[in-house]
Amino acid sequence: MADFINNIFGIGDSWVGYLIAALIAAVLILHVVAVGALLFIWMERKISGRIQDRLGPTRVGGKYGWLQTLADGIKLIAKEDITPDLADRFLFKIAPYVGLAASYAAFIALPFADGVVAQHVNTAVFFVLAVLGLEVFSVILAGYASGSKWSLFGAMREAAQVVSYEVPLGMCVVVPVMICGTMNLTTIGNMQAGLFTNWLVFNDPFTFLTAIIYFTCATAGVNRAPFDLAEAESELVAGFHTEYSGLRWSLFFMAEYSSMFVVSALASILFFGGSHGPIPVGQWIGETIGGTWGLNISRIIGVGNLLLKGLIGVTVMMWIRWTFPRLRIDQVMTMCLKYCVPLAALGFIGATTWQYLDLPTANSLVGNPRYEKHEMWTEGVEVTPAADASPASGIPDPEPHQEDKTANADSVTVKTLPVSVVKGGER
Amino acid sequence: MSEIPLVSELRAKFGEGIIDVNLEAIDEWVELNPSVLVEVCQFLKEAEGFRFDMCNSITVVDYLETDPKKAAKVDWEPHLEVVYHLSSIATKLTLVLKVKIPRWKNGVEGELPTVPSVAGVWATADWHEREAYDLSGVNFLGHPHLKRILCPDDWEGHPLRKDYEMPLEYHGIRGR
Amino acid sequence: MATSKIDDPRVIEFDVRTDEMLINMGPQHPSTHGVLRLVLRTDGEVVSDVEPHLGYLHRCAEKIGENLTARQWIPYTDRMDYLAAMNMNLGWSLVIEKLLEYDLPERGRHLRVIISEMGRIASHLVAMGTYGLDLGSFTPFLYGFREREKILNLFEEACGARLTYSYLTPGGATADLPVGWTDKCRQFLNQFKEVIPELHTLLTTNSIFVSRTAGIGVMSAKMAVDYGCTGPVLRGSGVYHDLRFHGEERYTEMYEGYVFDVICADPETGKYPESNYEFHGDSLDYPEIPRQAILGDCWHRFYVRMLEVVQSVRLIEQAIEKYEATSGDWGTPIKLVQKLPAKEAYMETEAPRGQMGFYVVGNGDSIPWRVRARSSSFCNLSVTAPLCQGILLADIPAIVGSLDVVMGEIDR
Amino acid sequence: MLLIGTVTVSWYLAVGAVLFVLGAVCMATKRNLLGVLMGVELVLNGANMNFIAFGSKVLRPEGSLGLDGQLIALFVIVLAAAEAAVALAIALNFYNNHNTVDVDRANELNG
Amino acid sequence: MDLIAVAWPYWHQFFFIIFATIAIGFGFGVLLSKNVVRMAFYLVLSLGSTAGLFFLAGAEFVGAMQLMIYVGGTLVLLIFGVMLTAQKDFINMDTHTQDWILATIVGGSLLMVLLFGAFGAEDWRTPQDINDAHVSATKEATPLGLALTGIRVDTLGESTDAVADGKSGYLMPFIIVSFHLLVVLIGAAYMARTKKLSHATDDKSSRAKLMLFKMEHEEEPLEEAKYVVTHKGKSALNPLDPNDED
Repeated sequence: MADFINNIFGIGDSWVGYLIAALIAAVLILHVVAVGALLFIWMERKISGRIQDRLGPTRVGGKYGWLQTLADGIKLIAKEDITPDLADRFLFKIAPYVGLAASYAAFIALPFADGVVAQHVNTAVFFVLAVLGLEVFSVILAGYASGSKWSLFGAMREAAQVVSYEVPLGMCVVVPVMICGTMNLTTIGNMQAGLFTNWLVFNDPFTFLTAIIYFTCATAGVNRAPFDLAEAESELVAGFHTEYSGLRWSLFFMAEYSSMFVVSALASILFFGGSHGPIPVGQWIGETIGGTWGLNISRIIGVGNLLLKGLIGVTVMMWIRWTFPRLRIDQVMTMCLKYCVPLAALGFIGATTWQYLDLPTANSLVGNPRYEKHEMWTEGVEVTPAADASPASGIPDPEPHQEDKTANADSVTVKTLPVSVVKGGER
Repeated sequence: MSEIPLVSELRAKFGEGIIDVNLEAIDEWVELNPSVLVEVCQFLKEAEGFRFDMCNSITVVDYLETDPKKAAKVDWEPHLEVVYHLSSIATKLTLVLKVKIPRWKNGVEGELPTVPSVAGVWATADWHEREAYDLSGVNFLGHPHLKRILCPDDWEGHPLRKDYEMPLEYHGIRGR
Repeated sequence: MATSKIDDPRVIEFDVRTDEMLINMGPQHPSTHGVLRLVLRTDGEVVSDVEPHLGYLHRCAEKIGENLTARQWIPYTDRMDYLAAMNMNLGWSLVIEKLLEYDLPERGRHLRVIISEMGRIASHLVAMGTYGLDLGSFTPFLYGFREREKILNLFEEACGARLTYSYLTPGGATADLPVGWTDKCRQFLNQFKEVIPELHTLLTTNSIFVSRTAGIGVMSAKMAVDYGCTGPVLRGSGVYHDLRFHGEERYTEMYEGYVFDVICADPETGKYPESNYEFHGDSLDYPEIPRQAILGDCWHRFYVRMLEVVQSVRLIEQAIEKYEATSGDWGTPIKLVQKLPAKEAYMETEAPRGQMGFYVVGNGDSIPWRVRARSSSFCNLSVTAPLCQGILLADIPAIVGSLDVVMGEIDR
Repeated sequence: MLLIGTVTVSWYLAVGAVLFVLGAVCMATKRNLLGVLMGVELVLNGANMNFIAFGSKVLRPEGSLGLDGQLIALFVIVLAAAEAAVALAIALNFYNNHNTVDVDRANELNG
Repeated sequence: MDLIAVAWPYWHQFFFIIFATIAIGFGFGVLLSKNVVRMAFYLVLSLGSTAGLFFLAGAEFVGAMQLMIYVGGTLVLLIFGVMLTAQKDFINMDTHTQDWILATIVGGSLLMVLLFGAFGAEDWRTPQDINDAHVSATKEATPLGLALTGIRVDTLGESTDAVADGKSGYLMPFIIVSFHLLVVLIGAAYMARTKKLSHATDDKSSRAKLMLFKMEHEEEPLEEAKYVVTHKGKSALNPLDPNDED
C-alpha cells in the first residue's frame, strides 16, 4: 500500500507515503469499529426481536429501522453526561477511553485477508490477547471511579471473571498456534486455504473441542450472554457503568461490541479458516485473472469472508444472550475453573499427541493436504536467506520469511509460503 | 348436642375453658376462654383425628355500635372478638375458634387488650398476629417481635377500630 | 434512595473489612414484584438474614369494606391480586352467596369455571415470564405476555375490562358470555396447546435455569404447612392439598363432574401424576424432572405452576361443553343494597397463588359489619426469612420469584 | 528532533536508569505498602530495559547479547509476576490483621 | 509495508522519544501522586510505554509478553490489592517532607552515576548502521521459543559441544521457573485465604449464626406426608350428616 501511494505522488521511498498508508489503515479500522458497533446494535435489536417473536425497530429510517442506532447515537450525544460528585473525576473520564483504546488496538494485528493487515505483527495472536487483557482496566477504573460501593462491588466481580477467563482463553489459542507452528495470524489463515476440510476446527476432535471452549471463554471474556454479571439488573448490584450516561456510556458499548467482533474474528481466523471460504472461490478467481487485479479481487473476497464469519460469530453471541438466563457469580467461577480450564488442557494435550503421532487429520483424509510450514532447524545447516525465495510478482513480499526458504536436504519438500494467493500452492 | 366428637373431647379435656359452641351459625364456631387458648390450639394441632396444622387466618372484629340510635337495638355490649380459622391438611376439616375480649384492657382507654399468642403453635400466626395488632390493636402476649406490619412504624391508633379517627396530618401530609 | 453516603441510622456503615453489611433491596427494585422492600444482612456475597418490609401498597381495603355494600366492594377485590382479578371476584361472590345461602343456576357455575380457569392460566403465564426476568432471560416474558394478551382480549369481550374486571359478582356474573365467545375460546386453547411445549423448552428444561433454581430455597412439607403456604408453593413441597378438590362444599360443587388431577409430586416417589391428556393424538407429556431438583425447591414450585396450566386447559374444554349444554339464566347479580343477615361466613377458594380467603360479618343491613381478606401471598412471603438463610445474593430474586408474590394482595 | 541522531544503546540505558531511580525513590518515600510494591515494579522494568537494550540486534548488530538478553527479560517478567503475587498476599494479610496498610505502623514482628 | 523496517532513520527516533517521555512522565506520576489508585493507573501507562520501547528495540515477543503478563496480569493483581485495601483514609497517604529531601538527594546522585555510566562507554554511544537484515532478523519468535527448549538457533554458527548436544538453551531455568510459579501460586492462595472461619466462633459473624441455624433446624419429615384423603372438606363441628360418608 505504501509503495502504491509513493508511486502516485512519485516521491519515491519517503516516509510521507508510509504516514498516509498508516492513516488510511487507521481510518479503515475505525470504520470497522464504529460502523460495526452501529450495525451490531441494530442487529441486536432485530435479532432479539426475532427471537422474541416481535419485529424490533421498524420505524426509524425506512422499513427495517436502519437508522435506529443512529437515532440512539444522537440521543446519547445530546444527553448530558454527568459525573457523580463523589467520583474520582480524572479516572472517571478516562475509563471509557481506555476500554475503547484496548479493543480498538486489537484490530492492528487482525488480518482481514491475506495481505490486508494494518501492521504485520509476527506474534499477532499474543498481541491481540495481550491488548484484550487491557480491557479489564477500564472495568476496574470505571467501577472505582464511580464513587458508589455498588459499582465497585460489580466492577470487582466482573474484573475477577474477565481475568480468570483469560487463562482458558490463552490455552485454547495455543492449540492452533501449535498446529500451524507460528503465531502469525496471516500464516495461520493461509494454512487453512482450500476446502473447508482444511479448517483447523475439523482438523481433529480435540481442536473441535478447543474451538467450542474458545468460544465460551471468549463470550465470558467479553462478559456477554449468560456471563454478563456486570449489568445484572435482577441482582442488587447494578454494575460498573451505572453512573455513566450520554456519550461516555455509548463508548463503553462501542468497546464491548468491537471486542465482541475482535474475539469472533479471531475465532474465525484460528479455527474457521480466516479469510478463506469453504470453497476456495477467491483462489480460483485470483488464479484465472492473475496479476495484481486477480490478487486484489481475491483479497476483497477474503475480507468479505472474514467479515461474514465475524458477523456470524457475533450473531451466535447475541442468539445465546437472548435465550439463556444469567449464571450466578460462583457458578461462573466454578465453570471457569472446573470446566473450561481442564477441557482446554485436555484439548491442548489431545491436539499435541494427535500432531505428534501424525494421526490422519481432516485435510489429509480428503487428499487436499494443507501446505507444510514446519521449518526444520537441523544442526550444522547454515541458515542463510537462500536465493530461491520465489520472487513475488512485483508485490513486496509482505513478510520476508527466511525460515521457510531453508534449503534442507531431507524428505519434507518445503513448499514456499504462497505469498500471494495468485501463485497458489502447486498441490 | 354433645354427640359431636370434637366438642365432647374438648369439654372433657378443658372443662369450662370451652365457653360456648354455636352450631346454628353458617360456620360453626367454638368460643374459648383466652386463658386456655394456647393449650387448646396445641391440642387441636396434635389431636389424632383432627390435626389442625394450618392456621388460615386470625381476624379481630370490633363490636362497638358508635351510632347511639342503633346502639340501643343491639343485643351485645361493646367487645372485641378474635376469630381463628383453622384447617387441617390431613383430615381436610375446618374449624373456627373465637375469643371474646374487652375493647380496652380493664376499661382504660388506650390500654390494648391482651390475648396469648399462638405464634408458638403455627409459624404463620406470627405475621397474622402482627397484622391484627397493627390494624385492630390487640396485644398478643408472647409474640416473638410484635410490631406493625402494614402501617408505618410511627403510626398512632389502630385503623380497623370502629371508633378510629383519621389523624389530622402525618409527616406533613393532610389527613382529613 | 439515599445518596451513596447512606444516612439511614439503621444502616451500619460499610466498615473497613467486608464484615456485616446491611443492604436495602429497596421498594423500587426491578426484581422484587411490586413494592417489596427486603433488608438484607450480608457478609460479602453470603446473605445471613432477610427481613421483608411490607405496607407500601396498603390501601386499607378492609376499612372501606365496612362502609360499602357487598356489590360496591367488588372492585376492591379486583385490585388485591391484580394479576388474577377474576379469581378474587369469584372468592368474594362465593362468600356472599354462602352468607345469603343463595344457590347459583348450573349455567352460572360452568361459566364461573371457564372464567376462573382462564384467569389462572393468565396469572401463571405472568408468573413464568417474571421469573424468567428475575433470572436474567428476557425472552420468556414476551412469550408469556403474548399468550396472556389473547386471554385478555377474550375477557374484554366478556366483560369490557382487561385487568380489573368486576365480572363475577355475588349471585352470578354481570353479563352472560357473548355469542361465539366459546368458539374463540376453543380456538385460543387449540393454538395454546402448541405453545406449552415451547414454554417448557424456553425455561423449564433450560440447563442454566435448572442450575439457577434446582436445589435452591428447599422448603420441607412441614415448614410449608407451618408457615401457612398454599397453592403451588405448598404443592411444590409435595403436600397433596388443592381446594378445588378438598375445599368447602359450596366451592367444590362448582367443579362437580369435572375430570382433572391435582398437580403434586408424590413425596415418596417424587413423581407427578401422569399426563393423561390427549392432544392431537400424542399426549402432552410433561418434561422430566432434572436429577439435581429436590422436592420443595424453586424448580418444583415453577414446575407445578407450568403443569397447572395444562390442567386448566383440560378444565376449560370440559366447562365449555357443559356450558353450551345448559341454557337460560346464568345467575343475575344480587341487588345493590342487598340486606346481609346478622351472621358471618368464611370461604376460601383456590386462587392461582394460593388459598384466597374472605371473611364477612353481617349485621342485618346492607353494609357488612366487618370484611377480612386472607391473602395467600401474605403467608407465602413469610417463608422468605427462613428460606433465605445463608444463601448467595443472586439467589434472593430466584427464591422470591419462585414464591410468585403480588404486593397488592399482601398489603390490601 | 534530529539532533540526537540515530538512537543508540545508551539512550535505552538512560531511560532504564531513570526508571530504576524513580522506582528506588518511590520505594523509599511511599508510606503505603502498595506504593512500595509499585516502586519495585518500576525498578524491575528499569533493569529489563537494559537487558533488552543490550540484547537487541537492531541497536548493536554485532556485539549484542543475542537472544540471551530477551530471554532474561522474559524470566524477569515472569518472576516479577510471582513476586507481586506473594507480596500482595502478605499485604492483604497484614491489612486484615492490623486494619492498616501504613508501612510505618508495621513495627511489631508477630502475626 | 513494514513501517519500521524501511523508513528507518526517522521513525525510530520519533517513536523512541514518544515512548520514553510517556514512560518517564508517568513514572514521575507514580512517584508524585498521593492517591494510590492514580499511582496504579500511571504505573499501567508507564509500563505500557516500556512495552512499546521493547517493540522498538526489536524484542517483539518480549513486548507482547510484557503487555500480557506484566500489565495484564501483575498490575491487575496490584489494582485488586489496591481496591481491597484502599479504604477511606488509606487512599491519600502523603509522605513527610524531610523524607522527600533525603530521597531526592540520594536519587539524584544515583541517577548521575548511572547516566555517566550509560554514556561513558564508547561502544554504546556510537550509532550503529542499522539495515534491513538486522531489523527483519528479529521478526521471529520461534528462535526464542526454541531457545527456551534448549536449542540455541541463533548460535548455530559456533557449534561448540554444548550446542551439539542441545544443552546450550534455557531449558533448565525454564523448568525451575515453572515450578517456582506453581509454588508461589499455592503459597499466595494459602496465605490470602479468608480467615473468617478461624474466628468464626464468636457469635457476631454471620457464618456462625448460619451454621447454628442449620443445625437446630433439621426438618424432620412430615409424619403423615401421605395426605391422600379425598373426601370433601367440611366443618369438624357439623353433626355427622348421613350423606358425607364417602
